[in-house]
Amino acid sequence: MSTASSHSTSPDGLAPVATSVNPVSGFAWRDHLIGHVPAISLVVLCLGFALATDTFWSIRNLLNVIDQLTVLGIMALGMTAVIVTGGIDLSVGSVLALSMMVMGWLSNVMGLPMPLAMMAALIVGLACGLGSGLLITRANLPPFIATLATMSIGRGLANMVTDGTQIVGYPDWFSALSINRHMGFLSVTVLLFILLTIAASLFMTYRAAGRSLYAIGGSAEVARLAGIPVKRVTLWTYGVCGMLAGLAGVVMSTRLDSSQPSGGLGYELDTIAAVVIGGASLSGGVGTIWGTLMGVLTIGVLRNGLNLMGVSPFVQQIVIGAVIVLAVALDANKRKV
Amino acid sequence: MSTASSHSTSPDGLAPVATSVNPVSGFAWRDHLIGHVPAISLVVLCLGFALATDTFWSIRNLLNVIDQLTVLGIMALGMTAVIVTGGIDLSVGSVLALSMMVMGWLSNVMGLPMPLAMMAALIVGLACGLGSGLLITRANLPPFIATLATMSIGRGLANMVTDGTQIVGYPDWFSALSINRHMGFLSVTVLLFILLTIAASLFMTYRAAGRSLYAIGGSAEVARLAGIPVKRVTLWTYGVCGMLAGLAGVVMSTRLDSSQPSGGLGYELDTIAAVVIGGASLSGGVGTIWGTLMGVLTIGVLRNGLNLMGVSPFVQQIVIGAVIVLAVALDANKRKV
Amino acid sequence: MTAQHDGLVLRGIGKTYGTVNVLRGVDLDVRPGELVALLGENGAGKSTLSSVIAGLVQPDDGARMAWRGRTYAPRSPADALAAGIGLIHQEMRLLPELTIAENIFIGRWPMRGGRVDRAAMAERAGVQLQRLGLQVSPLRKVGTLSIAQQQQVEIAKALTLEARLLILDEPTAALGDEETDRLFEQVHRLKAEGVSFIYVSHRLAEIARIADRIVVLRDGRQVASHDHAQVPPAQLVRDMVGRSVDRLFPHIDAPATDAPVALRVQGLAAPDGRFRDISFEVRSGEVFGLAGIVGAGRTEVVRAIAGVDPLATGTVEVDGHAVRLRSPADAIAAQLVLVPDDRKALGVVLPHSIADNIAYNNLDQVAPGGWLRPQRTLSFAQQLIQRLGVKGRPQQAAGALSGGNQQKVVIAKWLARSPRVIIFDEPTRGIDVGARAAIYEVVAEMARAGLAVVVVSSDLDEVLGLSHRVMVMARGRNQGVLSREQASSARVMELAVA
Amino acid sequence: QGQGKKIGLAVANLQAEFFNMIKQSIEAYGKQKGYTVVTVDAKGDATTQVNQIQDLLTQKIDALIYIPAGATAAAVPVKAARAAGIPVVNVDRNADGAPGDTFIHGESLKATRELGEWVCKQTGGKGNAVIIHGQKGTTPEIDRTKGFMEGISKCPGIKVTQEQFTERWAADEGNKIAQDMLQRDPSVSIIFGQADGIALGAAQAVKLAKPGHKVWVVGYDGDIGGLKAVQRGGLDATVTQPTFTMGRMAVDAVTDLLAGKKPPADQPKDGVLTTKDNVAKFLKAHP
Ligand SMILES: Nc1ncnc2c1ncn2[C@@H]1O[C@H](COP(=O)(O)OP(=O)(O)OP(=O)(O)O)[C@@H](O)[C@H]1O
Ligand SMILES: Nc1ncnc2c1ncn2[C@@H]1O[C@H](COP(=O)(O)OP(=O)(O)OP(=O)(O)O)[C@@H](O)[C@H]1O
Ligand SMILES: [Mg+2]
Ligand SMILES: [Mg+2]
Repeated sequence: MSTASSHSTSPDGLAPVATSVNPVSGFAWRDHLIGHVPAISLVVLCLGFALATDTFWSIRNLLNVIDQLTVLGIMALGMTAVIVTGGIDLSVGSVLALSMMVMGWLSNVMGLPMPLAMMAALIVGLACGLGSGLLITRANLPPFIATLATMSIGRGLANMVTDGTQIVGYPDWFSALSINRHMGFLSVTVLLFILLTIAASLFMTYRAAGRSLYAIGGSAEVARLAGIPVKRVTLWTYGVCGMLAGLAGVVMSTRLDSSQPSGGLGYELDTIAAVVIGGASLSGGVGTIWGTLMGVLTIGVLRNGLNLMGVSPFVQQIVIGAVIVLAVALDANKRKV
Repeated sequence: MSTASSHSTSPDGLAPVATSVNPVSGFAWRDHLIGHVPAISLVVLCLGFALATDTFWSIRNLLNVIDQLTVLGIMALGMTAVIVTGGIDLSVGSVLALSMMVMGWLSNVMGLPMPLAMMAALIVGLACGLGSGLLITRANLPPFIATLATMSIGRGLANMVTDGTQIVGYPDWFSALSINRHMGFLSVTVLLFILLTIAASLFMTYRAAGRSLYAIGGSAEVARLAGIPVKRVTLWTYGVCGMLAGLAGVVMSTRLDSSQPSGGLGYELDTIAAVVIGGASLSGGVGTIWGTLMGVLTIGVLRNGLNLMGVSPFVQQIVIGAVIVLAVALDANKRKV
Repeated sequence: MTAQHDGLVLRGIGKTYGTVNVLRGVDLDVRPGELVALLGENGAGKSTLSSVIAGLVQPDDGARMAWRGRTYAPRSPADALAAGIGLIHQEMRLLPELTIAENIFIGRWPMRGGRVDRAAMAERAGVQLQRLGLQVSPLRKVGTLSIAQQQQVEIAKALTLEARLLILDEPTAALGDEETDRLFEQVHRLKAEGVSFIYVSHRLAEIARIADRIVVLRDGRQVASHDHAQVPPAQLVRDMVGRSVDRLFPHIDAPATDAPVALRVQGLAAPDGRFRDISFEVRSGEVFGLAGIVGAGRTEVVRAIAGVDPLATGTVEVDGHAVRLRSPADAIAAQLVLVPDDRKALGVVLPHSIADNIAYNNLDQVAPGGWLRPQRTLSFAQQLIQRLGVKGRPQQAAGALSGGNQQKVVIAKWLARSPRVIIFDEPTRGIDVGARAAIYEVVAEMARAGLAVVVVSSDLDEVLGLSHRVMVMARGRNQGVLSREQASSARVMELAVA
Repeated sequence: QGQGKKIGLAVANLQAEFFNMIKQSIEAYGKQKGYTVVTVDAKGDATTQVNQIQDLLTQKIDALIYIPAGATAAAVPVKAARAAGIPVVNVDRNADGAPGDTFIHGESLKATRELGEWVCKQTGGKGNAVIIHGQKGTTPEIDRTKGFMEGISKCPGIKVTQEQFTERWAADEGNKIAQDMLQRDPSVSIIFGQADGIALGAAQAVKLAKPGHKVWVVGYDGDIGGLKAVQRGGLDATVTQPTFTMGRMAVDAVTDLLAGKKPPADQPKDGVLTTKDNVAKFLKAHP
């Protein structure tokens, strides 16, 4: 998908061989493989499902998978940036819900034109993110707590917009954004997700601001010493993460053709899991968009494959837990294997 | 309650004035107050509710509050230890559910005597905790991910025990454990919670093993070089945290007089919030049982008081988020105030 | 303020933390192209002054600064950098997960067409590393480098800042002579271009070679200023510590020829091949030195001996008993301890108190029967820090100490274990002359008490001055063991670069 | 008649439209009748609910309307209220050991049977059906499955080919599961989502899959979103639960109990099969 950054855990996107810890390995191919654990886990998973079911391996289903993960994927892009700075954002699920409720309320209750309401959803998301960011950079709250509070407040507000009821009745073109597959495969939402992924990858790899996220995550103090405006960059990272959650809310609304105040409940953990499966470290300074894409695909493929196999949700919970362990353990221990 | 440790953020439980980074302040009383931010927040909250309602400030209601927070409180003890080592345990809610389901299944389906089934619940909790601990110490998974996996797997198993249905029909003495208030105020479960809190406080403050938790949280590598068996201590910390979650499951069963596979959903965030409100730091090395007790009481009083005031559920979410922000921000910025 | 020159002018710089005056009315002038050496005991305020100049720390009211003829009041490091003032911090500040190149250009990435120009970045970093004699790829992750190599990266970073004033806070603390020479070449080159320097070091020999002027701080006050570098070291020492230190290296009697072997190391090899065939013996009462140039593998060897890193092959015996090394705890149980080189990462928990830090190593002593006695912990710590002359109280957070005082705390916590074998890795990194003498005295005391002492140091004088015998290492191999009589600097260097 | 008396309302989970509508009805009608209604939301957690009911009792409420949280109803809250001498009106679920003074609930067995029969008739008695269940093991999930199966059992030509459970009765779950079911077997022609949210999500998946034949999508609950969808043809049918009536019945039961009258122990309210034909009136005034 993105040719810009092509290596998982190496934050600089350069050849993993060059950054090898072990100077005398001799097995270049092994080192090369090792740099791609998340991608390899994903391939193994796909192979498994392709063998276990006869419906998994078809263009149509793979399109379904991509379609299903647009919401998670869009949120994971922002979450990657946040996690690379050494933070975490627990509020994305609530912000998603609040944004889509505000959008629905503005368009269906206040009568605002839909495109303006969609903009408003993004602005709400941005505001929530900036709120968390201010708590973190100005009030010195740990990100976990600041975003936990935003999560609670955001959910409360999302419910208050319509006193807890859903909003239905969007124009047809709105729901068509995620349903009409142009050129046989590209819905607008999927296209949006692909473009955002490429942009995010380029940003994180090649823009100075993107690189400074890695510096901040590696050590905020070092970054400050190097003249990077740590607080400002951090603030906007949460802002963008919130805005992407707002966008994910809009996408979810088009997919469901409705706005639900309970939407996105528990998505924060899925999103974080996807980013970490992709090789990012919660202590900051490590992680790539490419890796996150692998992580998002892993979770998407897993859910899709298990559904195709008709596995009960209880067993699905167990399998998903196990796959998270395996994928991350392989990545964490790759140098020792 | 506990006279053993009486200061919040100071990791050594000694006088906070003495461990102040700022060596000579001159305002001894101010420094003294500063060491007790969590306790002060709690007192302010109580005063507020006592003025706002005429039902809050009664023995009966305060007993209710304590009664209501036994489950959260017991889990928070283990979580404090985990957080002090620099870890996190997202699985406590699921482990609680799995333990109580196994207990119910063993006693009501397999016909095991209740006391044995209760023991089994503790063992299940211990096993889950050790499982997470092994993933962290042997497979080198970050605690967030290891316990996220345990959380998912535990919930799946809890549901599978009875295919998602609850278990009812415990002996009368069992539910009496939390309902009968001996000497007019002490139910067995509340007594248990008080004793455990005192024991945990003594352990964390005065036992060599307890102190080593602080060393590990401060820097695992420094601790290892100091000859502390870091992996073993970490493993057992998660084990104990899991066992306490199992015990919390038993307590929840006595309170509900039933076992619910969906029990404890989302409790992990409440528990972590309580510990952090109590002054612990998620980066490890800081936190006390006394502080955690204050945090647990804060959350308990808040929920209780808002219910007594008849605040609408959606607004409650907002208020709770705001109070978390305030309490932690005061603590984080106390030196600057 | 009337500036007679175009450089840096400081007047009345004060800094208080709470009620502690760390700096009191310091005046300092640094002219263009001039190198001013800043000397002083541990905790004298050198790093704090550097931080004030670099915008990291805000001075108290009343401080006035001017730079290049204009009033200068940096609010953040970014301001200082923008004004052309760069600092390399005493405690190394690099990002282990990023490459050397990226660490060097952090915050000032070379751009081309809106993208970070990685090729240019690697190339420029490579050139700078070459100049400093560091033969590693600029694409390597910094986390895989040794302390000394990291320090060189830090220097490379400073040299590419294109600053007009560079503050180097103990740049050579982890470096050997070779690397120091390379650094000085670069300093001379930049000075010729008019760059000014403030240079902080505890190595007086270096100062004599490179300084144009010397300023000495004591307790945050400027106590002496010399307009040239040719000041007798004894004079400088007197300025710094307020008394004379007559003898740096104490006399330590050679162990009796029949003294028992306390530490025997045979055929050690590392799993990754960084060292192999390491064998030596240290007698009870003997001080055994390990010399070599940076990257020779000395740190790895002693880490392995102390059970910190795994071994591929080889045995370690203490008092004739083989030690099974699975963790540092095993070595400690065999009364073999290592005082590590990286105090920040391995030595102390910075936010915790000194007393706590000392207790972590000595839980069996401060917590008899597993029950901690707070009073005992405090008095235990008090005794130790008095013995080593740490400037601080037991309840103080280790992070609030100056670098040198932290190092003393690290040594103190290991001293208390009353070991049979003690290994010091760079024991005086960043330690002032007075304290250095005190630490050497501690080493001597331990040897006299019959301990086997191993000293690893990049300071050749230190190894030669203390040791009865010196083993020289190069590229992970033993190049030969020299007795005190054989061990001249020339001979050691000859083996070290062989 | 309320004369400022206080009703405590313990709701299972306000994130579910069904409970939320009952809550709104009780609050509105209660106010109209002169009661103060204090609402608490357990967010689906039984322990939280026990705590909240304790707090309601501390507040000296005069009556409790109890919508149990958790997989099935817990007995403890009823016992606690009894001990405090307060009448209890159970809504939606009743605990085995400790029933409320009266029990008002939607009758899902009969209504889902009708729904099944309707599907049977409309489809000509043929087709591959799939069921997207609610949260596994919960009372409504079990009843709705049973009723629907009974309904379609009269048409042997209809086979249930796939079943899957959601965790939260949520629309996004229904959407993904339906998408995967259609992928597995494009010949699916009947989808029963056990809540309107689930069914709506599934209907979107059908739009996306464009299977080329008519797919009948039916739901349950009759919440506003579901009814609107039935009107516009997004859903083919649903069962409207008389949530507003149930809310009013609960308040009336409270009035009776406070007046010393004893309402019937069991007050089932049948859900009404809702199709395009009769949806308009439900949308105008929700039952
Ligand atoms: N944040 C702080 N709070 C309180 N005291 C501090 C703080 N930072 C430094 N100090 C104190 O300031 C004094 C000067 O410290 P500084 O680091 O400047 O010394 P130094 O001259 O660089 O010593 P060294 O040679 O050991 O590096 C020390 O006594 C130290 O304890
Ligand atoms: N496996 C490891 N884990 C962590 N740190 C390591 C590891 N291996 C080596 N190091 C670090 O790398 C450094 C080894 O340095 P180097 O290879 O330069 O050997 P040296 O001869 O001891 O160097 P110096 O002369 O600086 O002491 C040490 O600082 C050590 O802490
Ligand atoms: Mg210093
Ligand atoms: Mg070394």
